[in-house]
Amino acid sequence: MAKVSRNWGPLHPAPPPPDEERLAKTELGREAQLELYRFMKLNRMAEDRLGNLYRQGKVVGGLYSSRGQEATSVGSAYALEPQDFVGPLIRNLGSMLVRGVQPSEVMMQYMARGGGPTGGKDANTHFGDVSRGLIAPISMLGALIPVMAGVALAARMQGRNAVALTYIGDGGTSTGDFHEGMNLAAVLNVPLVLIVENNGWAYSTPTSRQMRIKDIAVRAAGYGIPAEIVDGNDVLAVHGATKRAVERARGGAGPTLIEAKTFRMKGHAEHDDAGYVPREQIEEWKKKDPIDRFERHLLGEGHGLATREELEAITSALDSMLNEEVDRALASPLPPPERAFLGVYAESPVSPAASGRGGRVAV
Amino acid sequence: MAKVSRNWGPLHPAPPPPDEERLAKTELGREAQLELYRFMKLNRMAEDRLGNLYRQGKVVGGLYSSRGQEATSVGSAYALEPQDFVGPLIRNLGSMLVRGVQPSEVMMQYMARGGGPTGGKDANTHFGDVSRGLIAPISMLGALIPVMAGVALAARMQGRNAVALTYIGDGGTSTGDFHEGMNLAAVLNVPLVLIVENNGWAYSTPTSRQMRIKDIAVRAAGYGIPAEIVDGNDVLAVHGATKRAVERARGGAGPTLIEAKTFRMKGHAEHDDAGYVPREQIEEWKKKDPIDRFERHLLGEGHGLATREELEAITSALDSMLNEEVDRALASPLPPPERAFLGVYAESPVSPAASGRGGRVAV
Amino acid sequence: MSAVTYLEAIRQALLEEMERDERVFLIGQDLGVYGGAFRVTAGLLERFGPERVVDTPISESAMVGAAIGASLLGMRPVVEMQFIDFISCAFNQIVNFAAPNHYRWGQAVPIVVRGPAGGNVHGSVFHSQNPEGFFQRAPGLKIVAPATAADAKGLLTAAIRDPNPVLFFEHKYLYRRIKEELPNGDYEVPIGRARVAREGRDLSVITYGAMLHVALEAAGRLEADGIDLEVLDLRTLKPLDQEAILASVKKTSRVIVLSEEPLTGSVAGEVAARIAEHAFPWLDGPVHRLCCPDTPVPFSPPLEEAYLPNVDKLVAKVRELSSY
Amino acid sequence: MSAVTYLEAIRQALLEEMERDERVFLIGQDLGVYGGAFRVTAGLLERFGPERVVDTPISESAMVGAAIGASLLGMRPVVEMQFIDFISCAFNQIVNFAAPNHYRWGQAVPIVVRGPAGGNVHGSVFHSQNPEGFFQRAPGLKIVAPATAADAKGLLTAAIRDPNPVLFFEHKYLYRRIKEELPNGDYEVPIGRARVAREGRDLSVITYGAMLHVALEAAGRLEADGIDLEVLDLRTLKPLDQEAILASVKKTSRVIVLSEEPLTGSVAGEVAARIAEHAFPWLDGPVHRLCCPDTPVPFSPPLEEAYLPNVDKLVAKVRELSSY
Ligand SMILES: Cc1ncc(C[n+]2csc(CCOP(=O)(O)OP(=O)(O)O)c2C)c(N)n1
Ligand SMILES: Cc1ncc(C[n+]2csc(CCOP(=O)(O)OP(=O)(O)O)c2C)c(N)n1
Ligand SMILES: [Mg+2]
Ligand SMILES: [Mg+2]
Repeated sequence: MAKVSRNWGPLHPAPPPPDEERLAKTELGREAQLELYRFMKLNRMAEDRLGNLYRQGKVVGGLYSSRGQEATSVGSAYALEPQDFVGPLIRNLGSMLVRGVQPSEVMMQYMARGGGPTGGKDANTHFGDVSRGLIAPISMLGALIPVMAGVALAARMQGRNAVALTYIGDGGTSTGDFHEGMNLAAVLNVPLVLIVENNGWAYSTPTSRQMRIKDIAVRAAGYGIPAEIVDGNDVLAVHGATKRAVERARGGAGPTLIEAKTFRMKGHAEHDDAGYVPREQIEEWKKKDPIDRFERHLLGEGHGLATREELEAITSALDSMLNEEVDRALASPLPPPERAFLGVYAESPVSPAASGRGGRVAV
Repeated sequence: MAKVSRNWGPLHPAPPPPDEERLAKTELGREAQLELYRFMKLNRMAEDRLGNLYRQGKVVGGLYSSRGQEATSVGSAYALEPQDFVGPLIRNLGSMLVRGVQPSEVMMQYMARGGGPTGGKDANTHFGDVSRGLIAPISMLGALIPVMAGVALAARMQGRNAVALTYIGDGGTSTGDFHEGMNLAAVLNVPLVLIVENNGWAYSTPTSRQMRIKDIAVRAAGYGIPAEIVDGNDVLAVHGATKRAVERARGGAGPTLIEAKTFRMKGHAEHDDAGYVPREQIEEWKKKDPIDRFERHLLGEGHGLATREELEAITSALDSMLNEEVDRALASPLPPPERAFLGVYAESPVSPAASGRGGRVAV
Repeated sequence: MSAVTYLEAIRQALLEEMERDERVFLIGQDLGVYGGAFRVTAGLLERFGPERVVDTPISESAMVGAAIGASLLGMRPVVEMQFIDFISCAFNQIVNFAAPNHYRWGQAVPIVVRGPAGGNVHGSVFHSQNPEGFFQRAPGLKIVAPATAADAKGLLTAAIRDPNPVLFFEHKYLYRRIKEELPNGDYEVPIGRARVAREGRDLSVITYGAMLHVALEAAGRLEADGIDLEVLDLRTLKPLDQEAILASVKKTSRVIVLSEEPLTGSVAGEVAARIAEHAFPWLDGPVHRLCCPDTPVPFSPPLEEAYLPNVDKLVAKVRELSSY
Repeated sequence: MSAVTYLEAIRQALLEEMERDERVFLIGQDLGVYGGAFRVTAGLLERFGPERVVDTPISESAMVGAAIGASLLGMRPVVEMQFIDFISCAFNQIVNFAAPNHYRWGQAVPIVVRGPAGGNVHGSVFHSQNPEGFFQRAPGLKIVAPATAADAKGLLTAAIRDPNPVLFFEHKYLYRRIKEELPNGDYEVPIGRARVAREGRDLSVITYGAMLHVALEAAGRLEADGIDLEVLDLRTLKPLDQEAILASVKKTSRVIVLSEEPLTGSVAGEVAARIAEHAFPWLDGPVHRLCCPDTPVPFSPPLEEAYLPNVDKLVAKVRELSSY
């Protein structure tokens, strides 16, 4: 029998422990940090609710989790201004929540309900809303990068003073569109920020079989743009790096690539038990859970930014909010069959002002 | 009226003068160096003949010249062993000649004659011959790179101890296939050598608008493979760098990217007067003509490798050979119309042994 | 011998061809340790090792390009698209490199590109497509779409042995829903030949893939009303078995072409056009198509049900046409 | 006012829409200083500057992707493919991002992808293609193929103003070979409407692009034998003007669909299928297609001539059908 281990590289190493000191003197004030905490918790708790709905057989199709990666989504999106644009992937629920997406919108999408933003036409987090600066991806990985480069180009042409932020996984960086999109963005010097979420795995493929390099950030040099490597489980570090990149882009200095080292704590999707991921790797990363870490930081000695009671209050507020969101989502009926035939073509020219959310899906 | 110059970078700089000393102690002996000279001359003289045929209206469609880049094609292909494979692009006639392609084959292709390797079905240098280790490109730039990675993969699987060599222009490195192909080749660690011919221009687009970097070689780091920058107008330097890369690949160390700095001395194609190329840039590069330089080296003080008479003898031998080649090509009739309908499908399984040249085109 | 699923039949074809012919290897994403997203290649890495079960980065274009290159040296690569929808990312390599290569310079490109296609599993827009309509236009390609487990094995075996690039579209709805006993040992189902799945006198339903089972069920139901359907399973979508198509139509004089594609640009349209040109004198009525509407594949069950052809819709169409 | 070429008409449409609507910009390779490989955009960089005439690297997928992104913010990008053959490299962006976007989440994608298509200039396999057959299958796309200078300008103007992704296929054989006076000032030729290019009683030739001129010349020749051809210029290939197609067929009862595509998977096939389904009772004979054979476009003149439809081949087909 053939040796299977061949070609397999070392395990995806966890980043060094966070620099508590730097954490202490982050420029984000208490209110902002509590908001980050709230969004990360909301991200995780909303996905836990989705997990329940999945186990109750109420979710149609697959369910994707970003457990363990909440700090990357939340910290990066939190660095944006209202006029900015974000193109999230399926593991960036946190980014969408920061932009004002309601959990019930996503729940309705996963449950294929008629009240969801796409009216049941498309699934999960696959919806956008230009008025909220939200651009929807397609499943084909990489394709969103050139599209977000175009969003950034238009934002410059229109003098919006806006930046475009998008995401790609370690696996997604192997696509031709990653290369074409980043090179085009660099040559045209558009305000684009790319967060590469290196979570060690692409479905069952470890990063060592996806590429021959350890740090995806080195690819930035091939486009003549700056890069930063950041601990993706450290929400303040992610926020800081993104903020620097966003302001660089807003200032006209062009794209930045940020590699966030993080880890996918669940399978590729809910059906996947991730048996191919070595136990010790999961254990190692459990210790670095982004929410636990941030909690320790907030409660930390020296700079007590919050009390346990305050954090518990946030959590229970989210809990009752999510009860309502789940009820709202469950109250939405499946879409009427005729809707399948509507809305293939746009009927009349659409101005960005007019462009809205679910309402604009032909329903 | 808008300023047009915006975004334009500096002119494509010529490389430093060749290190005469290194040239002197190249490991290639006199015979080999004279053969390199012969192939470079043949490359240029054959293209001059094609130019005449073009002006006589005998060429069908466009004519592409590699004038000024002969050293890159010839020096690199000359580093291969008989069992190796090469995938040339349209400006690599020199590589094809080194592999044993007859000028008349290419002339018949350009004149759409029935006797050419594709029997008139395809044009110019677009033909291959696996038995001669020659793989044909398609027009879509970049596409040949993953294909040559597959050739290299198969060569390893079949234990051929063979290496695959292919080419891409500065412009072609912007394609998704360049990225996907190089990353796949690196991860699979296949014996592939890529020569990036950075000739300063992609049609009318200067390298400064093609990418935000000066040295394309930096992209190799993004694939975790070694790179070398070489003076593409120095045939011995190109040969040496390619030889090192080929042996590294043959030894199992995987792909190498070689950036050859050179210059396109004519327009994109014969119809293009290259009016967009600054005069001084052309003048600057004229001084670095690869054939003149190599001639000076061969005749050079200290190491007189050849006499002017010897070189003239080579040239006049090529001249009478090309007379025959042109006559042979002109003697070939246009193909019979019925051929248009033949050979879409391969009829029976083809083994690499059986796979041949033009003969296997349904004619 | 016991009945095996459509999926297991595909796995068997891969395994047996790899044993028979060392030139055959697999290349794609998550094939090895994981055994593929649908587990079609489960166990093959352990059996043949990583040099013949090649896991790749997420690079469909390079996967196909590398397969083309390997085939030029005489290998027989089988590329898996994790979902066939992603074949769109390899479009240029398939249509411009693989397909015209033999015509251009006489060098065969014996590759197979396979993967899960089709809807009715609520996969939404990008995990439900039937891309045959996009590829039928490419001279030099062959396209195969099996409807039964026996055909899945026999056609895949033939596809791997074929010297041309073959797109092999597996219908994911059938993967574990149908089971049959397979012929013993090594067999091929010839590419380019359709099969009369049900003999009938009154009307021909020409179809393939998952829709074959819709047609057969409708035929059973229509027997009650004394309508005797003939059902033709195309099996190969390119090149079409025009002879078999015309023979069935000449016999019944009435025809419905049924397929799980948007109407416009469908293979069903090509079939209908061939009939209208070559069987016109035998036709007693218009050449009907029952396809999907010209929309993306919608996600939500009621929408997808409205989108897909089914037994009720076919029965209604048949009644309409036979009372023509 | 003087006659202008098909190419100049396209240039005028670009220039005038850019003057009229600041949201319109051009993106592609060698558009600016060089003015495009065929000089379609000559002078536009000087007029509008590099922010509205955007030269890009050789990245078709990113060119279209960036156009999509810009259109989401309300811009009206016009993408040039240097040769339309290279659109294959942007297939995924066009078919999976642009086309279904409005259906999926209600956001329009008003982009135009244009470029030189077609053969008869000895461009060989990769500089002669007519890719409409590959794209007609994509719900959400529109496809336009003008045959005259007036239509080229009016249809491109309409395409730029259309809120949907439009593929605009220019026939390079016509670029400098036809000249007409154009209507004055700002006009649109509506997308989705065919035009009766020649009224006739006996037989309908349904065609588009360069083949329109073949049909009209054949019609002139056939007058001598007292055969009165009707010639319908489709102009828009998706969505098809089914009404106009059926109206012509119902009038003449005989039809040939003529197009410069390989037969299989052609738009001509879709047209024939629509006729066979919806005009059957009016047909006095089979629905013929005159297309290219199912091969790549060959290079050498005698091969390409054998490959392409022409007046002689059409006249022969008409005689055959009218003596049916
Ligand atoms: C072009 C393309 N090929 C294949 C897939 C199937 N697929 C979906 S997710 C996935 C793994 C993605 O890994 P990565 O980019 O690292 O993101 P992660 O799942 O780790 O967040 C694959 C292969 C796809 N979506 N797109
Ligand atoms: C994918 C693709 N897009 C566009 C073209 C059209 N084209 C042919 S050659 C060329 C310029 C190539 O420049 P470069 O790669 O630098 O090679 P060079 O001509 O300088 O040798 C272009 C744009 C093409 N052949 N392929
Ligand atoms: Mg990952
Ligand atoms: Mg160049």
